[in-house]
Amino acid sequence: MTDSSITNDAQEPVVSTIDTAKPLTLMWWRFKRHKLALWSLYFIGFLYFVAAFAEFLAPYDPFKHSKLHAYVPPQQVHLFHEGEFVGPFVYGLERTRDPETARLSFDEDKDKVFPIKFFHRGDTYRFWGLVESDLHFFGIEGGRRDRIYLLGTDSLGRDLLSRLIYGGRITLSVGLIGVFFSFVIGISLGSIAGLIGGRVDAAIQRLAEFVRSIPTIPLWLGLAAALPIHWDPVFVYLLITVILALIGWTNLARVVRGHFMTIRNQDFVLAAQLSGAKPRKVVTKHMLPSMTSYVIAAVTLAIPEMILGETSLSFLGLGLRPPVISWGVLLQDAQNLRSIALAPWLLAPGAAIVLTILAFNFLGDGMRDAADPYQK
Amino acid sequence: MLWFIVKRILWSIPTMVLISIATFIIIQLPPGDYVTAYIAELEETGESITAVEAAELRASFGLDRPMIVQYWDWISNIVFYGDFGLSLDWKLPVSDLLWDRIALTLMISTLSLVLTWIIAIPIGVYSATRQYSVFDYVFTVLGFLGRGIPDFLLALVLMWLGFAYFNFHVGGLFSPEMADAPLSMAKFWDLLAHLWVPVVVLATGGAAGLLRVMRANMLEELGKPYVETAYAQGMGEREVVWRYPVRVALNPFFSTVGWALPALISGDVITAVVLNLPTTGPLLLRALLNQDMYMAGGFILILSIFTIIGTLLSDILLTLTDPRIRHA
Amino acid sequence: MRNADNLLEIENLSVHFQMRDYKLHAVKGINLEIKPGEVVGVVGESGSGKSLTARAILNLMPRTAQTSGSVKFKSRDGVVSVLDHGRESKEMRNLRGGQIGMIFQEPMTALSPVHSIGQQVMKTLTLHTDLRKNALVDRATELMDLVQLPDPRGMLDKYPHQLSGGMRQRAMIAMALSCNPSLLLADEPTTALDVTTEAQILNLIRGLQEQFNMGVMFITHNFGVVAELADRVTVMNHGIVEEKGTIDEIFYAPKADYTQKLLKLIPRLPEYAMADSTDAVPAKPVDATKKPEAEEVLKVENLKMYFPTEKNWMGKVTQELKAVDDVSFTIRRGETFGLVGESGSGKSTVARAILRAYQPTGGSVKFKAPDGNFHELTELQGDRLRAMRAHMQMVFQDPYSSLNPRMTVEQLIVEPLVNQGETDTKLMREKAANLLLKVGLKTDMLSRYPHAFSGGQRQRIGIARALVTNPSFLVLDESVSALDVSIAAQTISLLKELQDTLKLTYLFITHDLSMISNFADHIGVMQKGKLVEAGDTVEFFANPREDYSRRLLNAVPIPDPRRARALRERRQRELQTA
Amino acid sequence: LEEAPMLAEQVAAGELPPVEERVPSNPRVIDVAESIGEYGGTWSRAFKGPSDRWGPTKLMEERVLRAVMDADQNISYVPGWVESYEANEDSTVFTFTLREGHKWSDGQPVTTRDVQFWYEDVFQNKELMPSTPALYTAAGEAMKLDFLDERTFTVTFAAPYPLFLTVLAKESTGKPGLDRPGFIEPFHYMKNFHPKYADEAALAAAVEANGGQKWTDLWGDKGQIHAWWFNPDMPVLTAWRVATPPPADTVVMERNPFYYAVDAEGNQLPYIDRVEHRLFQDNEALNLMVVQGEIDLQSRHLNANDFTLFKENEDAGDYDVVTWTKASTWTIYPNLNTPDDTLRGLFEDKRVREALNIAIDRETINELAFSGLGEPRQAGPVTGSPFFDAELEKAGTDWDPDLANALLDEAGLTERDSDGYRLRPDGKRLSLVIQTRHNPLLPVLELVQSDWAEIGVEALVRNLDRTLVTQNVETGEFEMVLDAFDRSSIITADPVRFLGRYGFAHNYFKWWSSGGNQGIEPAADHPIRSVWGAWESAQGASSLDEANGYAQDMVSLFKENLWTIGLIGETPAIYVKSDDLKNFPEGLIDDDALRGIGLAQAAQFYFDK
Ligand SMILES: Nc1ncnc2c1ncn2[C@@H]1O[C@H](COP(=O)(O)OP(=O)(O)OP(=O)(O)O)[C@@H](O)[C@H]1O
Ligand SMILES: Nc1ncnc2c1ncn2[C@@H]1O[C@H](COP(=O)(O)OP(=O)(O)OP(=O)(O)O)[C@@H](O)[C@H]1O
Ligand SMILES: [Mg+2]
Ligand SMILES: [Mg+2]
Repeated sequence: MTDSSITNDAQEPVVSTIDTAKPLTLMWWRFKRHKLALWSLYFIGFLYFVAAFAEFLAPYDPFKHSKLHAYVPPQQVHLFHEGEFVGPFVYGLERTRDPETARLSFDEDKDKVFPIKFFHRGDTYRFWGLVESDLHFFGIEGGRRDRIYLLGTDSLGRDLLSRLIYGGRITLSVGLIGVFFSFVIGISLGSIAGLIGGRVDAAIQRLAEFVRSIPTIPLWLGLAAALPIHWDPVFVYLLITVILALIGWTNLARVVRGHFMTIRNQDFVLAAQLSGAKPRKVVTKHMLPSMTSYVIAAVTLAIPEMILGETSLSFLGLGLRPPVISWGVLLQDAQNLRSIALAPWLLAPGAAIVLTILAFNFLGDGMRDAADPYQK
Repeated sequence: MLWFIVKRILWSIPTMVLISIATFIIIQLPPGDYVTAYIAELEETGESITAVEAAELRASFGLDRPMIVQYWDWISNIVFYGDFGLSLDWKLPVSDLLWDRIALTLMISTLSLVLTWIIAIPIGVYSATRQYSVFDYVFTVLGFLGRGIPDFLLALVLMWLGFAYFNFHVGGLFSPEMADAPLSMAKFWDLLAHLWVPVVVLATGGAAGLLRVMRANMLEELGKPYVETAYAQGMGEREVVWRYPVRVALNPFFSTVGWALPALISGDVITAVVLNLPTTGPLLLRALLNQDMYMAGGFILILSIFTIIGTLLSDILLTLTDPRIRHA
Repeated sequence: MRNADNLLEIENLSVHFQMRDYKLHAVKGINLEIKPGEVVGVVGESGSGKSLTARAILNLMPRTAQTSGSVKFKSRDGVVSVLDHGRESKEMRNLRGGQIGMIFQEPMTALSPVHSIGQQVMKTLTLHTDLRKNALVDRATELMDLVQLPDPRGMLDKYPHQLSGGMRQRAMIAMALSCNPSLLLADEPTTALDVTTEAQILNLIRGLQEQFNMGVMFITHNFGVVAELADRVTVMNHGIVEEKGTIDEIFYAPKADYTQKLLKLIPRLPEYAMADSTDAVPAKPVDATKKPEAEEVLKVENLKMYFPTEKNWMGKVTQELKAVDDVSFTIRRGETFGLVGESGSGKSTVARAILRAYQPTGGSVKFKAPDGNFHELTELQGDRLRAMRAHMQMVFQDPYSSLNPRMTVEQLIVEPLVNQGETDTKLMREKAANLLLKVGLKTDMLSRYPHAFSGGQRQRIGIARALVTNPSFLVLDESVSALDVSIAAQTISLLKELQDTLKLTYLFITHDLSMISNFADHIGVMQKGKLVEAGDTVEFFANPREDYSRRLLNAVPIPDPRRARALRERRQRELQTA
Repeated sequence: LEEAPMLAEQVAAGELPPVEERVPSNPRVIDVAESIGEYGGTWSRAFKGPSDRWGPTKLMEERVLRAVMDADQNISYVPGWVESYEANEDSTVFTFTLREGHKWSDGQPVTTRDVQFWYEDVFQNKELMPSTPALYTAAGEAMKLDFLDERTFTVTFAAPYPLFLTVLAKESTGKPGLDRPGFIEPFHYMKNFHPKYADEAALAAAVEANGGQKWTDLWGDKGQIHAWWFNPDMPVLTAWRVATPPPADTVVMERNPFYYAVDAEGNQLPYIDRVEHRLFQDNEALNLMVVQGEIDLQSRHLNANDFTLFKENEDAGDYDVVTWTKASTWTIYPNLNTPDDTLRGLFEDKRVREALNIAIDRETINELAFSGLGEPRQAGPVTGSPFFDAELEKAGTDWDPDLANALLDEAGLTERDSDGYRLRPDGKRLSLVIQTRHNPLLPVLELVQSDWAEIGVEALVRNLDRTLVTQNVETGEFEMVLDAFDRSSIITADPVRFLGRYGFAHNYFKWWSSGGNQGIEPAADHPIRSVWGAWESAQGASSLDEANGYAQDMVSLFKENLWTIGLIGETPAIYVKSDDLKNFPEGLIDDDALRGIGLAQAAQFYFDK
């Protein structure tokens, strides 16, 4: 179809010279104005970078235990030794065990100075399981026993920083897949129910009631027994998150449905339908954007749930468990009075989780504002 | 409206039948049965029974019968006599066990739920109307702190801090010396002194969610022209906000609020477990893990009835609060 | 205050918006004053800053607007400098609603969707009067009655989405007038009203103005209304005041070119249709204008659309509102069918039922698609319905709510094209830009969102969107009501041009009889859900058959102050003698 | 005889006979651990749910005879609720004499009628006991009881059964009511619920009221009537009886005014008036109770991992951490019955088992996972047990990865895959799934995992729900399981660990114990048959010494075959004891065969105010 009458008499090019930014460009402009969101984006980018180059950035092999270094508190980085500038360094560790309480304590051995070396050769690793190397971002020069623990060590004397860096890999990937799935299902079913209404809605609502009533624990127990025990725990966990998504959609679906019922007769929705948009497009381009804020908020809220959910099933043998390293698994190590009282640094993964979800939240805020036409 | 409710109740009958069957099957999905759990427990204590004895036990509990017979036995007793059966684990009628704990559960969960709402809705509204103010950030950070730390850990940390630095007596609902004391002001204070941890833990997790959702929805509504109209009518900001956009923004809340009903009855399991609260949640968890099928089945059935009632309540609320849904 | 007599003084008011790389000056230092008991008509180009000025008086600017200058209002407790107070301040709260009433330009979106009309009207009353409980309901009912709403008591329990455009507008008027304000800001308050209702509303405003010495700022594009009501007129263009003067000065001795241009373009009823025409036998227009009979495109037969209003406990409908009751008409290719009639008579509903935005209760709608076959629209579903819709478009009565607030103008306009499978973004963008120019907008608006426009601009965006696919059948529901006469004329001629070249068919719903008289080939008149009269335009205007049609024609405001005054006096005399 | 103050009032009011009439004329005299105590006080402890009756049960259960241990860890047996017990020459007839004037907790006399009731109407009742427990049989025939008079009865076996008394002192599961030791029932009370004696209508009403259908629902495995823990009306012989039963959140036990034991000065025991058990759900909640000083004495559910935590808060909570030695050894059991034939073949190869054993650096495990508090050792009798074997204790515990590698090479596992793991004969990677239900032991397995990786064996650790592990063990669907090797003090009391049950050869054991009806038959020359042979000889021996000699043979066979991979044992059993609580002995062996805390004679604990 050509509309000769309209285009033909436009003699001069009317568009090229003028400022008609694409919607996405507009959004990016608006997003950039939200400084915190921008920083959050950088931070998340940084996290993914760290996760990608974990082998190189982590000072040690995250699985390597050390008999003499259990529960080492985070070490302090010094610059001056006996009033003299040496650059960043740590002192050696002196280990004592209280014969009464069996508590380990570590003191700085002021005679041993270990300057921090960058691009240091240490534990060997295979980068992404492919390339073998022993280059690490930093480390200290010293005997086989001398190590640097910026975040301290766990009960088996493993470097917490290295574990945290490796743990980000799973947490920031597999953990988020479940969020994605449950949102897809929730939004789809909610949209269908809210858009079509009537019997379809009734059926979906009954399904939601049904799904919500299913007791999950026996389901997981059954699954734990049914799945071949040799399967990789990460894969099993992935499967679980998908199943979790299959039953975790109900809340979102109901919210979407409720919202759609209020807007499905609004003029702009009708206008979209009249302009020939297919139902799917009406939903995705017109109806859902009107709940952008809600969806973004719900996603940011679901992320911590998934990260923590990693481990909530572990006592059934289904969640992630050691030796898999994820933030949830690391945090589980800290979930007892013993750690809280004696080794509070084991709570560091909690801080990482909180920072990450805050970053996701502010990123969401920025995206919300960018998508909000009422903003400048 | 009345017909709507009647219709929904009729609808719920097949749903219930399906749920009861599915529940019964799913409860038995895990390998083994109550006797296996019992053997495991004996093993842990250094005891053992022989395979023959185990078989006899199964027979005496009726676990050796076909599933369909067991189901019929169970459901017909519930439907015809209101009898939920005996808990295999406690050897007591299921209903007795539940009733015993339900009052306290309702109290704690209602308290924390209402507190969650009282905290989260106003703060959500505030955060939206004062977007990017200092307090908006403060509440955001606090909220996500509550959400990013597992309830379990948060409770432990709070309790440890209470114990180690403030010398609070923590855990449970009463101090041991008060537990059996008659009702008195002192006992009430004792309860309050214990209640803050569970309530804080339960409220922070839930409140953060509601807060962010409220804020998001409010932001969506605040730009709408009808808000201007309300101002033009001469209303003050607070009135405008609370009368108009809040009502629309509550839609997601109303959509799912009915499902708080079953949650009220089961309470928050994990928190109850760590805080040692005598609520129903841990009972269910235990029943499921021990495959105490009548206990678990009965409880889940009750919960699903409340889920169905909750959906209905939510739908009624939605229609009441939004005429566009009512007339759709 | 410069003049102690003034009720309102606007001095050097400027409003601008900071866009990404330039400043958009919407209002550039205007001055305006209103005395008590005076009606100041504000006319001017669409998008010239009229509404922003009105909102500045209430200090209710868009949050992104930057305002300077001063607005002084003589309130009951002294002079208030409006812009010096916070948007949410107590001072402003006292003024709004009670002393200054505002009728927003787009009443469809300006009402809360979740509160009943009664709740919203009564809220204003409780805020500014001592009325409570029954007295409150009584007063609200009275107001409903005053603005000519049917079933005034029942109206209180209705929600905005259940009302027609005109009805919502009247509810808005009732709200603004409820507390007898000393200043009324009326932003195009009668655009959705049929002329008889409009006349009554104008009477009402005039009455209140006399009774309470109310000052009125009356923004409109309808020179007939200005002529009827205004004491003084301010003409605005491009954010500045082009000309100010008494009504007679403006009408009979316009100084500014812009004013002269506007006056020239005012659509007028054909002389033969004028009610006060002294000619007994009107001169019929030449027959040559009549087009030859073309093929039928749309056949509407016995169309019915009922809305349930009451249900019993079983959910069975016991009472229903027959919004459209047994309406039949036919439209031929390349013709314009003008649908006029009472506000709330079912015009928009007919349009929606035809396009299957509603599933009609009964009747049939047959549409001849380009493939040459008639399709029964009421029975189509899914893809087949969508296929038909490719040939039909609609411009909604309420432009604001029909534009997705989250899409830029460009996205909105090209959407129908995208839905048809067009992928060439450059081409689409060019089309969109061209259309914008055609409807009198600028291409740099492509990346703005709907809320950043004036009412008339939004209406034009709606038109542009409807035209982009060159549909063969187009429904226009009050589509030029918010446009000033010059742009309206431009738009109409665009539509005519398209009709001539592409043989487009229009269903044109309007209250502006003067405009439609020059445009439509056939006219249908609706009242209370029924099509009471339908026929050839010339025929209709010359010899309206129905009583109601005659009344309509009689009530058309005449854009000539002297004649209007004469007519008013004559009617008053008639009333007195009767 | 002294009267407890708590009861004095009741005695004065005439509600209770004076103490002289409540205590048998020949009471049991319990030696106090430190000093004669004072009456009064409430002992607070915690329990985890209905099935956690084991805690309360063990601290006060009564037996025909019971084990005691002196300061030098010498174990001996003394009469419990009987005045005396005696075996004939060839251990076929056992004679028991009841105490004169012994009374149930409701004041009714204890007579042989109560024993007879148990024997005739419970033990021989097919509805309650469809089969006869093996421990009451010899040469396939059930024991026979004869009642000589009010106080004397004999138990006769068809063949010599010298271990009968040892078994009686340990064994507690015997139907019905599962957790109760047999032999005596309060006839005067229980007859009301037995169809042979009870009024039919009244019994039916009682069944109905309890929510059951048959009389056995009241009495048997389903019922509460018979369980002391649930039924406060049930007459008992124990030092305390339940006053507030579960499902209360605090279960309370009160002193039994008719308890049959006194201290050396003639004070009727127990000293402590009341024992309160508070319900908890999660171990951390219990730990918090401990550090807050809410627990007077408890070991159950306390974990050695928390030793430092408890120790450091001793002052804050006014308690002491007292340790006993746990008789169990944390052990990885390779499953000789695994359905995977290739793997089974490997497990049957002693070289492989030895390699897996010596590849583990147990010192490091002890240091890191047990704070150095345990002892690297092989599964077997604990130090202090009469069956202790120093060689077995150290068998396969010398860390020698090189030798391990060599042994595996020798066993033919020379091929390796690209990750350096060995290949099994069928070409698959040699990877072993270790299941466990013990969450706190995961670090141990992580260490084992890295040790085995050094010798090219992949260990896959799976932490599963308790029931699931049990089910897998029951069906034999596992490769390896980590669990405690317990009951290793008096192994003759319950030798199932040595016989393969719930461990390295569960299905062989099933075959053997079911007389070939269930399980898997081992090859004719399979060495496990010699273990069973030794045990069968022990059971049929004509004297206790001979029986013990055969049991010692079992231990030797165990050492020879090295079926298990023991890791760390003799870890401290942590007892948190309030500063006020006295007479709690230190350094005993904590084992189920010795009835755990029961070994400390809880009746003589007291509070020093
Ligand atoms: N929020 C906004 N952001 C940017 N520009 C705006 C905004 N609101 C209005 N404008 C611009 O300000 C100008 C004046 O708008 P205003 O609504 O006052 O026009 P108007 O005279 O009322 O026109 P109409 O007769 O069409 O209603 C218009 O050009 C419009 O595009
Ligand atoms: N969704 C609805 N539910 C109930 N009643 C409705 C609904 N939509 C319209 N109506 C009623 O139908 C009647 C006709 O409405 P319609 O919008 O067609 O009028 P209209 O002729 O377009 O009037 P106007 O000129 O004022 O726009 C009105 O009385 C209105 O209240
Ligand atoms: Mg305007
Ligand atoms: Mg209309």
